[in-house]
Amino acid sequence: MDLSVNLPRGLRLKNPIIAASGTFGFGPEYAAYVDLNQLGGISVKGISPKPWRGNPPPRVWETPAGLLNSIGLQNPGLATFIEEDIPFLASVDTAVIANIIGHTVEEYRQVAERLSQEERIDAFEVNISCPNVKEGGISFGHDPRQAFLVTQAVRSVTEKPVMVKVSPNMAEPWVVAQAAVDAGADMISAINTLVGMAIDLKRRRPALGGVTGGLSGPAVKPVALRVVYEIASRVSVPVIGMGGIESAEDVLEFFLAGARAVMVGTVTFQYPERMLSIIEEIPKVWRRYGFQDLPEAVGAAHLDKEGEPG
Amino acid sequence: MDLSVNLPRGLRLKNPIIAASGTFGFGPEYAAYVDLNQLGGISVKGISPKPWRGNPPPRVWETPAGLLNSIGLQNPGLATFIEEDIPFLASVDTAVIANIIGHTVEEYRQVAERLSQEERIDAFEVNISCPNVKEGGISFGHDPRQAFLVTQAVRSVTEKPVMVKVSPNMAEPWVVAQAAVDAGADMISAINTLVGMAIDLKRRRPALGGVTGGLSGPAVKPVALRVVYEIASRVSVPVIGMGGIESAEDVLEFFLAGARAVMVGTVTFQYPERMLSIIEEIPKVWRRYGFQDLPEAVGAAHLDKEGEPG
Amino acid sequence: MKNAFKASIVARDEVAPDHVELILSSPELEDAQPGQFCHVLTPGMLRRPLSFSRLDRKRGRAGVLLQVVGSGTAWLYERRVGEQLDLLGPLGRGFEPPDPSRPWLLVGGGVGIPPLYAALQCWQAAWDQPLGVILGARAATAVIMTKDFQDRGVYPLVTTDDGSLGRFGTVMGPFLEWMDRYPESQVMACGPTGMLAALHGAAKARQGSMQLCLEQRMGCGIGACLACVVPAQPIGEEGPCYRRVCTEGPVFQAEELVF
Amino acid sequence: MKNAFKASIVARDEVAPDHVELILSSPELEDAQPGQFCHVLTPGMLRRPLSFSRLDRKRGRAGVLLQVVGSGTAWLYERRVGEQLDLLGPLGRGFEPPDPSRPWLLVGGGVGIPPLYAALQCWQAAWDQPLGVILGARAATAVIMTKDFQDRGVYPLVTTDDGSLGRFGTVMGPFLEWMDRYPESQVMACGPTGMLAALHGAAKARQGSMQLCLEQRMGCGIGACLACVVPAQPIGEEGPCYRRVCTEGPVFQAEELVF
Ligand SMILES: Cc1cc2nc3c(=O)[nH]c(=O)nc-3n(C[C@H](O)[C@H](O)[C@H](O)COP(=O)(O)OP(=O)(O)OC[C@H]3O[C@@H](n4cnc5c(N)ncnc54)[C@H](O)[C@@H]3O)c2cc1C
Ligand SMILES: Cc1cc2nc3c(=O)[nH]c(=O)nc-3n(C[C@H](O)[C@H](O)[C@H](O)COP(=O)(O)OP(=O)(O)OC[C@H]3O[C@@H](n4cnc5c(N)ncnc54)[C@H](O)[C@@H]3O)c2cc1C
Ligand SMILES: Cc1cc2nc3c(=O)[nH]c(=O)nc-3n(C[C@H](O)[C@H](O)[C@H](O)COP(=O)(O)O)c2cc1C
Ligand SMILES: Cc1cc2nc3c(=O)[nH]c(=O)nc-3n(C[C@H](O)[C@H](O)[C@H](O)COP(=O)(O)O)c2cc1C
Ligand code: FES
Ligand code: FES
Repeated sequence: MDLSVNLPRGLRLKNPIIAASGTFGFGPEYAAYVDLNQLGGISVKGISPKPWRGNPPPRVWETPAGLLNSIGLQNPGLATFIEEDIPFLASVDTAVIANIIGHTVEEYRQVAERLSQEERIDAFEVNISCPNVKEGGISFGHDPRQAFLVTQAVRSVTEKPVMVKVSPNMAEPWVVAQAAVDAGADMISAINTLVGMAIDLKRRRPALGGVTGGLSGPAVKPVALRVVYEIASRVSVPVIGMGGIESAEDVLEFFLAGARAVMVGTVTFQYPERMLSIIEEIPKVWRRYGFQDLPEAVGAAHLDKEGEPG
Repeated sequence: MDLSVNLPRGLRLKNPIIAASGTFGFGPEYAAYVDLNQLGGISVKGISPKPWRGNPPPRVWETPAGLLNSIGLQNPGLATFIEEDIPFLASVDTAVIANIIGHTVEEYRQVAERLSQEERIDAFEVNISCPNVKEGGISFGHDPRQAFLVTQAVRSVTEKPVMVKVSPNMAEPWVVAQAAVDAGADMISAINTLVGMAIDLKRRRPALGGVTGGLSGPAVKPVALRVVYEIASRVSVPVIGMGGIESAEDVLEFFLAGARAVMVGTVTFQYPERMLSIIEEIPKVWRRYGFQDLPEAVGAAHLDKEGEPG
Repeated sequence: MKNAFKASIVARDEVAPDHVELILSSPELEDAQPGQFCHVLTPGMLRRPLSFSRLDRKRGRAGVLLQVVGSGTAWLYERRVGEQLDLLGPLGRGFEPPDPSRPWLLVGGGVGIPPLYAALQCWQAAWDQPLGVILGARAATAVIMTKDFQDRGVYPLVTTDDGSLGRFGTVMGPFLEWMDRYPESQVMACGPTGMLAALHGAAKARQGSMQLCLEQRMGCGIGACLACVVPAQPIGEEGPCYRRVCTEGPVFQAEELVF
Repeated sequence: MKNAFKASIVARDEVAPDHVELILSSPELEDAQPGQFCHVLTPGMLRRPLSFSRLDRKRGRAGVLLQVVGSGTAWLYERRVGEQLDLLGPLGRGFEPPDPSRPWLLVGGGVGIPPLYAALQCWQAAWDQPLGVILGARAATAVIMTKDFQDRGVYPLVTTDDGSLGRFGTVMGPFLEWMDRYPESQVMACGPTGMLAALHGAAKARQGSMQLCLEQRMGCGIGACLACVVPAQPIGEEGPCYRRVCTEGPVFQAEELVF
């Protein structure tokens, strides 16, 4: 089965499995555990113009079938990324997606403009949906007008494919997705984490240093599928789905909901090699449910499609 | 330890454990499994003026540590409730909370007005947050203005305590909570279910007859705790917390986040008797974490409170 | 309380590939009726409903015969003699006893067969009217309980979708033949929705009574959550009304249902 | 790949109430260093980091000694000889070898003791400078590995918070006494944050070097997620910078850290 995925502006993935931003560092960290050349792509940790310090620890907490994190987008900044990480990434044969963040529209533009000159960057993922920081995160992501402006700023400085990453923490995420598309986004990725919190009973305090955090992992899969389903049925551009994917069956669920590729995050912490076994399983699982190729499954569960084949 | 809870307008619970609406029928169903007299209260299935038919099946679907449901507020209507269920409830010594729903503000008012005459009804829970129906649910719950009007209508016809149940499916649930309080709500209950969906791979269709459904169970606990924490730190009235509670430790987490009582739903399907064992465990668990009585724990994890006692 | 209890597994039999029958023992099972079910705790978020496959009420024993289709049934398949299961039950409305003055036909498909066997076991004694059993399955490997029927002197007519055992095709052929011969038959049927819908359609045009034992995804299993509904009579303005499989069923009279 | 592997449990010892030491065997453990850790798969959403308690590098063996504090350690406690654990490792920056020309002090609290024992085991041979070991615990029942130290001819000074064994109070008393006597000591310490903060504070005013082995909640365990950070030098405008325990630690020089 041909696992490659063709996306807008010539973005071609070997297969539909992309390492999700923030869970896979800048690439080298997992290289001892996963043959990076076998991945469909890597979305690197969010990059801002200057280094960000991030939130106070503790930064992770287990919840039932889920993970809360409050990393707060710590990153070494654009210059260090170019100097230290792009050379490494240049040695890897997979699509590299630069996840970009900023405090202001101008900061997003800066990062995109500079990285647009880097051959090694294949696409941008504009993160306007991180619940762990006020600026550069949810404030852009919950306001269609802001989402439009950020996307427009990035679009204006690059010819590379641009995806905008949407937050599930609002009533109608598709409105923000549509605003991004209106401003020139080539794709939508969804979802970022759900806002949540835990209490450390022993300390009588919020468990995370950042008080609230972002919930990811299998627990959020139903929320993610619904957001992907709704966006896919409303916007005209490809959707990259994520949220709690653990298996090739989960990938198929996202495809049936309308995704054309997926990202895999939290499960990598438990099983670093899981993305590779998912890639291996896809043909078998697709055939088990009667699909002959990847595109056939895209959106197949939408109610305007023909169903109940068996 | 004194487990009783005193809430506004003389509402007194034997203990802080209330059966959550929609998971406990109208009372008699679980009477063979649980001594209802031992519960803090029962919030009955949502009641509308006329019978509601509900959504097409399948209506439930398992997800990781969660449950999706799309019951669609099926209920036999006000008259049948009064005729068939209130007589049974009259034989039970626990607080009875009437969960009310309607297509219009006027319908909410009707149910509240009529049930206000029933001695057996101790309080109202105004459900403006069910994700499974358009009217009578989320359309009121996502708009502070509508939430205000519904609450005001109910308030105008009853002297009984009124709580308003808030949806987590928006960026700022506390705005709706505040609108309800402004309109006279005595308490806020939170959360209702998160909107989610699953795909039935075999049928290539949304798993639920209602396409999307409401996610409950342990998976949503982090989201619920955060909503309770935020509302408790912003509104002046008591908060009744719920979402994924399975144990007395979970109850304590909700208390530390600011709840004064809790509701328990999904876990009852697995363990009908669980609410009783939670009630039994509370004193032990409270003491284990250094709390001498129920009120001491309320809001103790808020950052303006003194922490790290140990 | 009375209806929530632990039952010991006293026997375990792998009756076909991926099918196992467990015999459970506990005093609460003395009340079980054919067509009723129990709601079994498994590691998932919901219990699993399983019909009784055979009853030994005097000794407080009942069987459940299950096919592995997902996580819960896979877990149950691994249970061994001596372990306990956590049950709610007996639950639901079972079959109405058959009228001894009229012919009786049992039609079962796949794991719908077990409750029919329980019915036979319960009401066969001194039956002197015509009695037929038609069992359908996907393939020979999924045909279950034929020997149990035979041991009671009843020889089921078997059909398989792929013709690998018995007659090729569905149960509908033999069903219509039987009904032509014994039009006043009382029918009890349990199996996949497609089969029940076909029987229901065929029954409309005929005399005789038909009881259908249904499946639906369940939450509570005891009538509280309204998850397990199926479309039923009366049909109102908005369409059929919804009735609960767990308490108003799982056995319904065909004329109560809408397919 | 090389750093993700399964290791067999070849020995299991309940060393104190709720404490167990498991000896693991796998060729990948030949590289393990004192102060390094492995990230162990358990049924939860995250792996559990555990320091090596002893090393037998030639045979590819290493111990982990854990206290049951929650779901993951409870699960690990139940593992038996012959079972396998799924590990990432050896991970992190271990202790710098001690300078053989200066006194050496090991200070351990609770389950911070195991990596110090591994350090002793590794570098004790032919040590001729003063060598001290101070072990603290809540109570007598949580004092671990004293016999292991004694078997190597090193007699730990034990303190307990409740005075139920050894000296009453924390490790700080004996620590300050030792440092007064051997001011140039190189210190290696591991234990609860409160203890490390106190040592760190006391160390500032003194000569000598101090290595601290830290704990922090981890995600990946390999440097990718930035979960496991602790406040460190340099202190900028916004406060200390954050460094990763899993890769830049768990062992830090005291002067790198900010408490
Ligand atoms: C009244 C009744 C009696 C039944 N009797 C039998 C029997 O005797 N033998 C037998 O093998 N099966 C029987 N079933 C079907 C059986 O309940 C399901 O096969 C089983 O629940 C599947 O669980 P799982 O975890 O293996 O599958 P999964 O697909 O992993 O289950 C996921 C969820 O879907 C539910 N589910 C999946 N399939 C069904 C189904 N067909 N009906 C209802 N819920 C389902 C599960 O209970 C669970 O909540 C009966 C169902 C009902 C409603
Ligand atoms: C580098 C390092 C080395 C360690 N070495 C040892 C050792 O040798 N022996 C030992 O008994 N313990 C050690 N710990 C602590 C040990 O990791 C925790 O006790 C363990 O993770 C608790 O898991 P749990 O599931 O039982 O607890 P839970 O509280 O149920 O765990 C929930 C989550 O919190 C994390 N967590 C809880 N406590 C800690 C902690 N103190 N440090 C880091 N994460 C924590 C868990 O890993 C898990 O992700 C070490 C920790 C680190 C960071
Ligand atoms: C520890 C952690 C850090 C994350 N950091 C980022 C980030 O920097 N940028 C971003 O767009 N998403 C970030 N995310 C969100 C993930 O990319 C992904 O959207 C989310 O985790 C859901 O997928 P999952 O359930 O497979 O993890 C982070 C998630 C985790 C768990
Ligand atoms: C099957 C089901 C039906 C529900 N019906 C209602 C309802 O009628 N009215 C309502 O306010 N909430 C309803 N809820 C939401 C619960 O009352 C509760 O808010 C939610 O399930 C979270 O709590 P839990 O995780 O303990 O179940 C329903 C939940 C479930 C699972
Ligand atoms: S399963 Fe709850 S009403 Fe039938
Ligand atoms: S645990 Fe992920 S960076 Fe340290």
